[in-house]
Amino acid sequence: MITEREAVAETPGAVAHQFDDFAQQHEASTLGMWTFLVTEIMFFGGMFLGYAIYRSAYAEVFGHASNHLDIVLGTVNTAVLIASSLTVALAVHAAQESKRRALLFFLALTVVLGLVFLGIKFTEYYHKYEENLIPGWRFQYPEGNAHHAAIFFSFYFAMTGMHALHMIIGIGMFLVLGVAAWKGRYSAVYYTPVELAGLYWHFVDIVWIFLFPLFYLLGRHS
Amino acid sequence: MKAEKLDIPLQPRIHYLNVNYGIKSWLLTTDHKRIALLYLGSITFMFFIGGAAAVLFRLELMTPPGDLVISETYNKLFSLHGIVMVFFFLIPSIPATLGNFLVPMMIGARDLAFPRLNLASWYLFVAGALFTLGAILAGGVDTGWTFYTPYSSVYSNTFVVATIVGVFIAGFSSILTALNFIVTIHTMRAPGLTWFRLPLFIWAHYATSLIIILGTPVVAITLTLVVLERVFRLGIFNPALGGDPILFQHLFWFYSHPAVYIMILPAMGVISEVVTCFSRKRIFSYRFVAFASVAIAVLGFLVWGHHMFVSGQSVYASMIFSLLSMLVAIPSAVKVFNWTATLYKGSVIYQTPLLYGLGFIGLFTIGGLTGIFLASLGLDVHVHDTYFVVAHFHYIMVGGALMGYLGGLHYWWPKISGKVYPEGWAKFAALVVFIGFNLTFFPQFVLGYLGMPRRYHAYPDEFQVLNVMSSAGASILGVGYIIPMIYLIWSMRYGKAAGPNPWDSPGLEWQTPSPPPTDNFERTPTVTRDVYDYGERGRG
Amino acid sequence: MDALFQLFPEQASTIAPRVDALYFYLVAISVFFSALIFTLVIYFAVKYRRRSENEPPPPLIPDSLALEIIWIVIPLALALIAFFWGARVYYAMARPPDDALEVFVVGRQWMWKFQHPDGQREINELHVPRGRPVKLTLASEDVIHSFFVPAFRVKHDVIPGIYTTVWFEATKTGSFHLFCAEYCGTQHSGMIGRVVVLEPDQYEAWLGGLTAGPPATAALGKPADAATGSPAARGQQLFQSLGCEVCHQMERQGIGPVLTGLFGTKVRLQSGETVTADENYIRESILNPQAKITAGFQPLMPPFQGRINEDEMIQLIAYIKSLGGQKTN
Amino acid sequence: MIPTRVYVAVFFALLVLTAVTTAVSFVDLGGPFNVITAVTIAVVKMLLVALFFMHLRYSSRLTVLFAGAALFWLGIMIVLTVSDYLSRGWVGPFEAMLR
Ligand code: HEA
Ligand code: HEA
Ligand code: HEC
Ligand code: CUA
Ligand SMILES: [Cu+2]
Repeated sequence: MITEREAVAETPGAVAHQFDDFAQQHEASTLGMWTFLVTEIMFFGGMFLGYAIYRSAYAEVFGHASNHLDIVLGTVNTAVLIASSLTVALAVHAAQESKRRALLFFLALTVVLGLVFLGIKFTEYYHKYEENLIPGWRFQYPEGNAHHAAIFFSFYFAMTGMHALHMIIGIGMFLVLGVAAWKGRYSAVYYTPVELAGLYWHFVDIVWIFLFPLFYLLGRHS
Repeated sequence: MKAEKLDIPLQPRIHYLNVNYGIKSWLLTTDHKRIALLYLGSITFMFFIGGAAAVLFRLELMTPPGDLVISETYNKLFSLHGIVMVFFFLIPSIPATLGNFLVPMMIGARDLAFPRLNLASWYLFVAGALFTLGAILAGGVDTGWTFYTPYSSVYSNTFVVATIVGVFIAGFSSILTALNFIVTIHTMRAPGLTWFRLPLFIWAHYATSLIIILGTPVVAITLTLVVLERVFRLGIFNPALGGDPILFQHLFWFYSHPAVYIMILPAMGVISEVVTCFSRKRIFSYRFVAFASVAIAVLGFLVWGHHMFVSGQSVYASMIFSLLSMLVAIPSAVKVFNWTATLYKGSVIYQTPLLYGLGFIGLFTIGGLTGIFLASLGLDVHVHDTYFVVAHFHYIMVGGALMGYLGGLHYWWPKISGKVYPEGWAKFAALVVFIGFNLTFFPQFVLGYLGMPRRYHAYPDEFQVLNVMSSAGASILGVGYIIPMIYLIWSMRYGKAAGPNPWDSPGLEWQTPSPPPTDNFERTPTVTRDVYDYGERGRG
Repeated sequence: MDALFQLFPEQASTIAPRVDALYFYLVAISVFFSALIFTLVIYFAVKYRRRSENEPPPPLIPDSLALEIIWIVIPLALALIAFFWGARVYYAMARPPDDALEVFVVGRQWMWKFQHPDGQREINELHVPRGRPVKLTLASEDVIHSFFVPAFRVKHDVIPGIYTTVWFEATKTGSFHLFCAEYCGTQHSGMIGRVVVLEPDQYEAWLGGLTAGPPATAALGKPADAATGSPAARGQQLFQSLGCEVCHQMERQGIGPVLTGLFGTKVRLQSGETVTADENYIRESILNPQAKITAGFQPLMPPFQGRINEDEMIQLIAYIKSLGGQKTN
Repeated sequence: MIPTRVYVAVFFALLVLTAVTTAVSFVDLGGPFNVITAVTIAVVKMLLVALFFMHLRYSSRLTVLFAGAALFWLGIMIVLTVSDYLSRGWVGPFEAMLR
């Protein structure tokens, strides 16, 4: 039993029944996404706070432990992620100009860059596995207080893992968007989904922008 | 009234309840009004589960030794009670039922901004509830609703993880509801409905949503860390591994104190509507009441440390939190005084919703004032974690929020169901609830000051008399809750038709038939006057 | 005490009357405001009830900024008084007097262990003299507990991993409830005991009786502890048996710093900070020496985390304290 | 619409900042300055992404308000919690007022 209005609402690009016009719908969607990002900021914020408290309590060990992370891979990954943010911005731009091929190209590139990031991330995880630096499972840390180092690595895995989970969700979103874009759903008139996915992806990028110095760069100078 | 008489329909009028039938039409609905009813059913179920646990442990507490159930069971019962009542009943109670139903209607919209998200939030709620109930059936959880570490993360050997997963999912459900409200209130108000013409119910829901958006993610991540710590034996909150259990308390209360305002603000919104309608007057000082909601939302985030005065928190941090707790009481005081002033020179009609409303004002005042006791540092040291605290929060949550919820349910019942509930029974039930409530929880203030600690399965003999009074009250209270359930369900079938506006209220939700059509209004209304325009003498 | 019905708890410490005074202040405020609100609500509801269906609409009452200000300012003032009052009482509770008798308390699931400075040990029962401040240092072996004596109006959480303190000065002799107030698992409600307040001379006799004759705790089924010595004496034995003295010598600086006279002084750390060598610092220095390295030393000390329990830690600290130093707080 | 060259410029700026923060981390700036620099650079990067990639610079006041509110609340959480940790061992200040 689908009413006519609902049926119309299912067609992308149409105004859903609860809205009066495109402008209202677009405003609502964007505001909705930003509100969601507010929750994300608080979500990661809780972990940043925890990290900050322990980092100041166990500064020495945290500094040491951070040297166990691979700075080369970390820096490369930062660059990869920033590049993917650029491609997303360009994808939105292409959608705004109704350039279907460009949109598809940038979406594909974003997915590829995202996968490269995850590939590198999991390589790093594997190294940690080999080096026995996974708290609660395989953990050996002879250089200092092993408990405190374990806290460092707990946060490392919790935060980068949560970040990676967000990336995976984002990549999934871009794949879905890619299919829709292939079918020509997006144009200068209607590109809200691309824009919203973009906002999400940039947010995930920003999280990494903080994770990178806090975990990789902390103890380099000593 | 006139409109109703004119189109006495040959065929029954189509409204949201009868547009279509069948399980699927409900489980796949995106209509906010139907989702509200789905929620209403679910939370009522959860309330009775939490209530049944209360009945059991109140029975246990009739006698000093722990003789009815063993202590493991006792601990699981109050944990179950707290978790279910807070996360699965009171937090969603008003927002997800009355709020869901009324927010679009009061602002003249056809639905919430994201109807499918709204349905998703109900499914998340159900999934969360199933997890938690599953954990209970599997054997229960014994951490209390506060999940303090390292007990929860290391020592308890009950089903902590499954419970937390349930709470986590329910948290996302309330985030989705709040997100929907915020966006809807910002972008979908009817023409002419400026911010200062919004019903105070909407202001309260807006403030509540802000708290949910800003606070819930923090408890989500905190509980996630507890799960990780438990499963992978990490040391984030476990002192044996270098972690800090007090950090958990900070993160937990950063959400859970504001969460108490999630529970009370919507009820305050209900009271503002009810008191004005039944004294036939606009609210005294609209702006102060509206801004008080926002002030509570903001200040509410600055006081969480008042739960940690004896936890080893620094003396100076405690002082800051105490001072700020005094400030957060002021907007509540403003509301109480303005409601009282609204009655002045009114034309007061004793209908059930108003009885609940007046009950709310009185009991919330007592509950709130005892909050000031708790916020006073030196005194909290003595009463912290005693029955004084238990009495404080039941006065606010049961005497306040739950009464507000029942009042609201009665007030909008004609709109929701299209039927009138039996007034006599309703008044009787309200009276039973009021008496039962006070008998249950007033003795607990005395018990608390005498020093009876909370979460105690057995207690010294000299506390028995007061405990028996409390248990007796609880059974009266239980009866008081069962009566409305029966007659409200009864009235859905046998009640008299209510008509579009039985209370003769100027609110937008009343300017459409009861029950409303799926799209709420035939035509998007245009607002030109004050929502609280009861046609008082002297209005311009 | 044994009455079946009570309305008000006994006052048995110096702080209790201060807490109760604050309590009565707040009760007065609450009664006043509750009565005010109840009376007004009922009065208005009755006086202005609608008398007939077609009563004319009520008059429009204009808002009043003056009224709003009044009911913001008065409650605020009253609440601020409660804040300052409460803060003073709290501060007094947080700062034990210098001459307090010191007792160590270890909480664990689900019992209380007490250790007196002269070596007496008790379980779930604490004997203290009347009229003398007693400072308790609280430690937990597992989860969070909370030390609560209603008659004294004192309470403090007992937290694993750090020391906290609570103090009181009893004013009445007798036996008072001791409760664990923080939920700590299955037998939380069984983690109770008594605080027995004795006249100072009785207390001395009790102390003497304990060291000479069978300990009072024997009644609880606990065998008399033959090796009873003061915690400091046992700490000294531990200091030898754990090999501390290899590095920490009495007069001469060895691998580690001399600990004589250390307690309560300011210690300079390698990081440039200075800290006070209080119980928590010494505890951390033993369990986890790397966390705070003393200036001028190598981080050579092995961590003792997991190798000594809370009781032994208390004894080591008592020993280090006995080597002289200054009073903290 | 924002011209693509803005995006590309921001991209290069971000790369440069990444290089700078990495390089600087190998130099001991003494005291807390390594942390301060790292966090400052991260904040600048965040602003670049938010203002340009996320179009915050071109968005409504409401959107900016929401983003700001999130950071503000995060600030509340961090500041009040840290204030507890920092003042744990304090003895003395306000003593006279409180005795
Ligand atoms: C809906 C829920 C709700 C609400 C609204 C409140 C409101 C308040 N609460 Fe409560 N509280 C809880 C639910 C709630 N609380 C719960 C569940 C716990 C226990 C958690 C646990 O440990 O399990 C708790 C615990 C709790 C504590 C910790 C106690 C302890 O564990 O030691 C404190 C301490 O400050 C406190 C204070 C306050 C204050 C100051 C308010 C204020 O907002 C109240 C403001 C209202 C008024 C003041 C009344 C109206 C005013 C007047 C009529 C004017 C006169 C006013 C003055 C003279 C000031 N609460
Ligand atoms: C919305 C919140 C809410 C609500 C509505 C209630 C409702 C009630 N609460 Fe609860 N309560 C809490 C929130 C709430 N509580 C919280 C958060 C805690 C802290 C938990 C913790 O420490 O972790 C707590 C703790 C708590 C305690 C302290 C337990 C302890 O510390 O040991 C007590 C003791 O009396 C109590 C009593 C009651 C009673 C009698 C009711 C009554 O109002 C309930 C009335 C309802 C009924 C009676 C249901 C009617 C149904 C039936 C009669 C069916 C019966 C069926 C069978 C028996 C099979 N509650
Ligand atoms: C291998 C040598 C060694 C052993 C064994 C050793 N220590 Fe130490 N200790 C040190 C060194 C070196 C330092 C100074 C560096 C530091 O602070 O870690 C130190 C510091 C300390 C301090 C802090 C003193 C200050 O001035 O700040 C205390 C207290 C202490 N040790 C107690 C003990 C106790 C108790 C034991 C036995 C259980 C013990 N130590 C065993 C080498 C040792
Ligand atoms: Cu120990 Cu409760
Ligand atoms: Cu609170």
